[in-house]
Amino acid sequence: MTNKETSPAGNGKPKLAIYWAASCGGCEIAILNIGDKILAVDEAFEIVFWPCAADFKYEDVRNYPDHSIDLCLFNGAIRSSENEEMAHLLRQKSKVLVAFGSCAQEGCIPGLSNLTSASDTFRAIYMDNPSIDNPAATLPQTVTTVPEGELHIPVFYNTVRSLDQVVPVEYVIPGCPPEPPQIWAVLEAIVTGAPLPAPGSTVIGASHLAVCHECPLEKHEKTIERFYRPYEITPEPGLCLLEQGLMCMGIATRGGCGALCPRVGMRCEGCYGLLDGVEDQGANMISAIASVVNVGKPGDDEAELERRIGVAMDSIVDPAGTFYRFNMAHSLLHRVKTGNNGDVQNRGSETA
Amino acid sequence: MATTAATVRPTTFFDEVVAETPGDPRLEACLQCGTCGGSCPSGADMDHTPRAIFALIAAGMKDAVLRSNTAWYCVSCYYCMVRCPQEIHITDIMYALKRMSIKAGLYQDKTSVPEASDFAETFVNYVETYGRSFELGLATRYHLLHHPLDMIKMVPLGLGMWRRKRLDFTPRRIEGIEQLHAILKRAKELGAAA
Amino acid sequence: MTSEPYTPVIVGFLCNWCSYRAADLAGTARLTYAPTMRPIRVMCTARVEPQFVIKALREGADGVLIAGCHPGECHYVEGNIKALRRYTLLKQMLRQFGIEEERVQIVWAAASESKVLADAVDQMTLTLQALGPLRWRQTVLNGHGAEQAVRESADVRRAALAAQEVEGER
Amino acid sequence: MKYSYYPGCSLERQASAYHQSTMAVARPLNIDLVELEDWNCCGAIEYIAVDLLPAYALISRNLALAANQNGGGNHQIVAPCSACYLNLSKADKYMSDSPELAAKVNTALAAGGLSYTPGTIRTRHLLDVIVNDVGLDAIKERVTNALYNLRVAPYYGCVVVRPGFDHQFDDTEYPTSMDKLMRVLGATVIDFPLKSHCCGGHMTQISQDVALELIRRLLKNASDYDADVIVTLCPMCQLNLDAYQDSVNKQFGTDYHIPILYFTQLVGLAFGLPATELGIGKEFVDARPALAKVGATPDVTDIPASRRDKKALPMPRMTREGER
Amino acid sequence: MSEERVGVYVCHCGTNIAKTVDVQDVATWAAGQPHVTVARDYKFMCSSLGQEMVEQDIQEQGLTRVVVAACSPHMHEKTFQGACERAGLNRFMFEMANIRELNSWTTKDRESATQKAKSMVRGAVERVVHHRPLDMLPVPINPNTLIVGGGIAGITAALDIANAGYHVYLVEREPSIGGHMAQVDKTFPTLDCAACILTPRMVDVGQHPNITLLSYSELEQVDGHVGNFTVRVRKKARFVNEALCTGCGDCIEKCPGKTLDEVFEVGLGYRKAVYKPFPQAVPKYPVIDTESCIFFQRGKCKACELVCPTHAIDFTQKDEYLQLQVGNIILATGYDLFDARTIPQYGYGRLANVFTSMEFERMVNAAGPTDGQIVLRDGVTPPKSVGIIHCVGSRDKHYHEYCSRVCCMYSLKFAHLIHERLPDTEVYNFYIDIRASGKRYEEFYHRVLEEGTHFIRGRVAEVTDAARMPGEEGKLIIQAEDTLIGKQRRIPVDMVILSTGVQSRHDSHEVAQLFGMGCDFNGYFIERHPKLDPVLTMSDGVFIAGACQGPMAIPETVAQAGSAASQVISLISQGTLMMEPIRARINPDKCSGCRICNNLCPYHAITFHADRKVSEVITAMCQGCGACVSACPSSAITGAHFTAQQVMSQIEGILWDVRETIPLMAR
Repeated sequence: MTNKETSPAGNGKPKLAIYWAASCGGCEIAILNIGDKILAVDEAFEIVFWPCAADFKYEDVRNYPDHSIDLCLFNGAIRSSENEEMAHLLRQKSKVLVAFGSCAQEGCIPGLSNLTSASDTFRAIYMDNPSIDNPAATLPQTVTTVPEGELHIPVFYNTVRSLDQVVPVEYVIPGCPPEPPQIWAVLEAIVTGAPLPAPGSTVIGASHLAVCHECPLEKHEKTIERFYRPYEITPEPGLCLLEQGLMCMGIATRGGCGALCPRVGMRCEGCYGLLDGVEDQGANMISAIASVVNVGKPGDDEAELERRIGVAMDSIVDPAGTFYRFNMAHSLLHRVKTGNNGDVQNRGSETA
Repeated sequence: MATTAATVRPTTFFDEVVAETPGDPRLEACLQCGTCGGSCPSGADMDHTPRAIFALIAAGMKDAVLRSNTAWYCVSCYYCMVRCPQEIHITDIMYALKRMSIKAGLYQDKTSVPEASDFAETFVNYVETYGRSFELGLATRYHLLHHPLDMIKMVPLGLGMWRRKRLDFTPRRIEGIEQLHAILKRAKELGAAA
Repeated sequence: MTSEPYTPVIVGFLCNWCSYRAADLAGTARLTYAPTMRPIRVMCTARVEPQFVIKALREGADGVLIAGCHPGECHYVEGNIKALRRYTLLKQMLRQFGIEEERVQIVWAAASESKVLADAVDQMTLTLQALGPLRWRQTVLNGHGAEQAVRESADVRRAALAAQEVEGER
Repeated sequence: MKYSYYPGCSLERQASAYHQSTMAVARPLNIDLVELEDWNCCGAIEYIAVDLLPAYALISRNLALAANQNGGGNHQIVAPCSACYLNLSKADKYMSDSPELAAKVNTALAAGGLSYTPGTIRTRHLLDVIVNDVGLDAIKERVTNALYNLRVAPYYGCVVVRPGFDHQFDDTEYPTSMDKLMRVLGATVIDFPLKSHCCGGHMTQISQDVALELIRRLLKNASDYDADVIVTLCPMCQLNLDAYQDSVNKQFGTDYHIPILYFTQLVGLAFGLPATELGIGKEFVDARPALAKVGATPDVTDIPASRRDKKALPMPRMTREGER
Repeated sequence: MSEERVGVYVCHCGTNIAKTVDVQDVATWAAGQPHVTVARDYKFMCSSLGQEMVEQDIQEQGLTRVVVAACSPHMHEKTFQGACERAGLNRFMFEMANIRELNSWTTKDRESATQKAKSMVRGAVERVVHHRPLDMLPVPINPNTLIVGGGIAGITAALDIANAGYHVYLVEREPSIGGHMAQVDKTFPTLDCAACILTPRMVDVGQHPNITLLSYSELEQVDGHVGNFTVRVRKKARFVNEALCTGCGDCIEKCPGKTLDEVFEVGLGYRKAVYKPFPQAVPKYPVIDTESCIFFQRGKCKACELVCPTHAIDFTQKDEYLQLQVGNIILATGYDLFDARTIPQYGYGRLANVFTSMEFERMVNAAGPTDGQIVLRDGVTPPKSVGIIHCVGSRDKHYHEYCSRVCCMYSLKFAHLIHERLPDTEVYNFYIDIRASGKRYEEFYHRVLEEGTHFIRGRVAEVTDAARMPGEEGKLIIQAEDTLIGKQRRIPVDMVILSTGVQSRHDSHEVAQLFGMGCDFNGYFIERHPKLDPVLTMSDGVFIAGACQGPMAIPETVAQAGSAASQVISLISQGTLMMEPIRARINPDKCSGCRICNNLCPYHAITFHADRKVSEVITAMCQGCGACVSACPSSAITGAHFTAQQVMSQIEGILWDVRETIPLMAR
């Protein structure tokens, strides 16, 4: 990519847009967390759209010529019709569109609501919530008629999608949120005109190896008898958390974060997402984890074998929410099964 | 699914016996080793040993099988069943043969043992009427029918039972007898429909 | 919940040493069974990655059958036990996705047990017919539909108000 | 320990001694037996011979009642009669194995407003409960009047050990639970070769000649081993060996006088309970002369001196489980 | 990928496929599928004309991949791989769709079968375009061989290999080689004296310069792979210095510690605490059994030390461990005898005069506990009648469903020996079927018939001492149905012999695991192919011979041992071996060093490099199961020829129809 093209405003600096769709806002803070370097960013770019920091209207963007934005950092998942509309709009206006952070990359925490439906979500938020008093059962309506005319608000979709499931993106910067040094490294590369890898949902600002590679904890051959939730045990310091029965996702998660969590005894939750060549992070995790659960050996009675393995696996609470905490919307299954009307069907004894 | 008309094997007597036995009796696995016949407490008194009965079933000799006293002489000791190297459900097959022989009416043949089936049917009658069995009634009714001359031999035994307070003179009826009747009636209808 | 009769599609992962041979033998012995299972040969059930199973479901299979040697008879000593561990955990997770337990099955069929394998396919076919088609792509592709979301939020409101009315009448 | 109790028709009258002694020993053994309300006959071995489905429906009414009585939980029902034990456990097993059969039976039960899920009720035989749930150690503690010098032939009969549906608790050919129990009571236990052979069952009614021969074999074998009593766990076995002993003697010109007691009666005696509370005296062959042989101390002269001849070949070691 | 040129060939297999699958339709349809350059159907693809068609297309049409839809790959995969190779295409650029065994033979529904065939073809096409050329792997072979088990199988194989000029380590658990054959008196049907034919071979083994005999030793650990195994052997302490011992036997004579011999004499005789299992033992050195040795138990005695003329007794000896390097391994671990106590109704252990067949073998053996006298358990009375019960523990689902194959013949041999030694004694054989299907076996059966043995066709129900009738008192009564007359019979006899079957070694599962092989249900080692490769196993370089593979008699055991030996010799003489390249490989650039895979390999083929923090698969040890490939959370491990991409593409391919027909519901 070249960043020397002229912009509509004509001051010669490349144009930068930053947008916040369905996400918590942490990504915006992460950008600010690059510290003094933010001045260098301001120096290098002309900011043409950043609703969180400066007053721009969607209309402004609509008025920009196509491909006039040189770099757009898009954080947040696609949850509503507004998110989707903005994704299309920014795609149309940007030369380089970057899925910034886990929500845009893979759905992240908002994606977990794919384990339920829009109506169930509404029910939980507006009706069954103990802190809500809603006698009129008022729910967000897309169209409301008032004396002044019709009001429209965005449609709340049933399924959360990642940015690249809606529009093509050039690059992906993973993380929940991306680590500031990594953000700066990417921006610096762009500012200095360093060559970037070939575009096409290409991950930048992260490692190509799993978190384990960066993790200083000592690792051995793994045999796990059962799993613990973090509150159940105090991990031995210096020792691989997974070996101690904590469901550390580091083995199946892209590095680049510097293994910040395991370093301080917290299991990796997988926010940097899946590695190259992996189609489904959760499925890989299941395969790896189940392989080293040390239950059952040749010669065991078949029924007893199945029972004992079942018991061991039962110590893993909420596998879907654990293995797909960040990757749900980007996983092969994408969401919970729905009927023809979009409702979630009987889900057996789901526990979480 | 569209299938070409397959040739359907006609139902044999063997199939009938298997169908009448609950579960999979594994009858086809019989290797004619004779463990059943050797183990049977009343084997010496049977027209055919269980093994021979299985050979007759395989040969389709329905009449010979259902007229035989073999099933009726089965004492339900289950030795054959636990010893059978092929794990054939022999005792269950014997019960099935009893039922089939009653249905076919072949047990009435004078050369066989009508007593056994009548004893069973008399017993069933009492259970169906009262919900519980009634020993005195069973013994007298059954013996009057079949061994009227032996009745006199039964007297000391009966008296002995009575003296030792081991005999009721009236049958006991359960409270839910109507419920039981309804259940049995439905079961019989289902059985007949099958 | 049974819909129109349909022919289910099962993806079968067969281990090279036992179950593929059992399937070969089923053919050689001319055992007739439902033509619903589309086989994929793997060297061992331990090569069946959970993502293969998920992929098959996502791409339109109504069920997945994993078939291998009996535990203790694996040609690779205990590959099938690893497969069983993964399968057990995978099933627990699939339950959370609303995928019925019966849609993913594991069966042990030794090279001589052609009948076991054929019966497993027949049985699974019947089960899947009773469950109805899975059509996962439909779930994913339609799940976010806008119209539907609109309709649903209206439904939720209507139901809630109806419930309140009932409450009020008491 | 709490169980549903299914006495069965025999224990109501014919085998009331079994019922009485069961109740008498249940208390000191801490077994709480709650009789199943309004139970019906299990059909013995006759009903199944006449009609299949009604026979299973008949049995299942009891299982359904037991499941209801226990609030639908996973519960156990104790049957002292071998035939009842067999029928209840067999019906449950076959219905578990065949959903089709279970469905039909449930359709029938529905006519009486009942239903039963196979596997809900576990049927136990009284001997199993006493030996394995209470345990021999606990029983030993209770023994006050040990049955020293009484030579007992433990007789199991058929269907408690065979075919051994899901809950088999002893060997199908060579059971030993009652042997061990009797040893704990202080009795001298005969290694009774015919311990699990047939007593003739219903053949006493159908073909007495066949039945008497089967009974004779048992009496002869027990007598060959100088048994003082035959101890049994089934009302049918007791009746055949006891009430028909006279007929055997007449038919074969023999002179057997071997009393036939229930194992619960001997447990009661060893616990020091009075004979009348245990129904002793209801037997045809008077047990008093045999029971009079019970001594206060074990008779040491009775132990055979087993010096083997030097030339004799060694016997194989019995290391099978249960023989220790 | 679109530049790949795939040829698809649909076989009619005469009418085997064409009857149920519309092969022409499949071929026409296939021609229109992605990547497919040419698609044809043909009567017999496996014929030389069919193969030539493939070769011609590869050369003329420039095919880069080939798919043949025909029979099972187990039938003809190698055939077509050969055709590809002849035409210059790597053999792994080929994929087979099994539309016969897995399709046309299993249904009559032509429409469904055709649809299924299309799916399988499409799956194969999608898969084959991702295939990569692979080369066979050469592995050098260490010329030393390990043989485990010194019975007749191990002895035969050891001599064959040693005579070919290669070195053999023969490991035997017991103090002497010889195995079960050394216990036996006569061999059927020739009635050769077993010792007379066996002991010369044993002596040869003991003296052969190319054989290192490690008796009283056990295998502890096996590492490595074909061509290069490292084996750890524990040589148990004999407490006799082999370098000094002359085998004179003075120590045995003077030893005061006597104990039941439960191994060689199967509990029917006694031995000393310092002992040789039998006089002709090889090696000739005795061992001290610490369990029964008075010195080891009570601290006093040392009678043997006192009498030993060469001071060879050494109470301080410890177990020794040896590391051996070998290229091939033959397992000849033999069998155990069925435990007759398992069947209580036959009375063994309870009824004194019930004997097992091996007890009887020892009894009739002139060197056995009774000096060859056939007597009852009292040690003096010869039986007037003997019942021999066949199939004890065999042909029974409760014990072993299989036929043990040797019992009929040795039972006939027993009948003959009884007639020979006790001419007035009646012998009854109770059998289900007489299985006499070897050379001169049937003739032997006839001879025993002519000698007057009673044959009763009926499996014995029970053996009892409970007399029922006069004439039964004091006897053992054998109750059975005589199925030929359909009557129950009770035969009173003095002695009962239980013809117990054979079963796999009690520790066969552990041994199998040590070698990374499989055992079948019954605990017998699984051969690579029961008909065509009976002595090969799934572990390259590990062979099996004799009854550890399944019940067999001496002639077959010797034949198998010879076969295993010749397999080993041919491998050694090749020097190197070409192996299938279906192996796992770890990409060091993707491995994060998480160590999930490290203990997943049943062949211990994965090592971890602590310095570089990456794991590596030792290619030669890998068997290609794919367990580690599936487990790698980084997808850093690829399983050659079964890559995730290949399988995932195949999944998409076989689901081509359902993928495309699922309607997209309107938004």
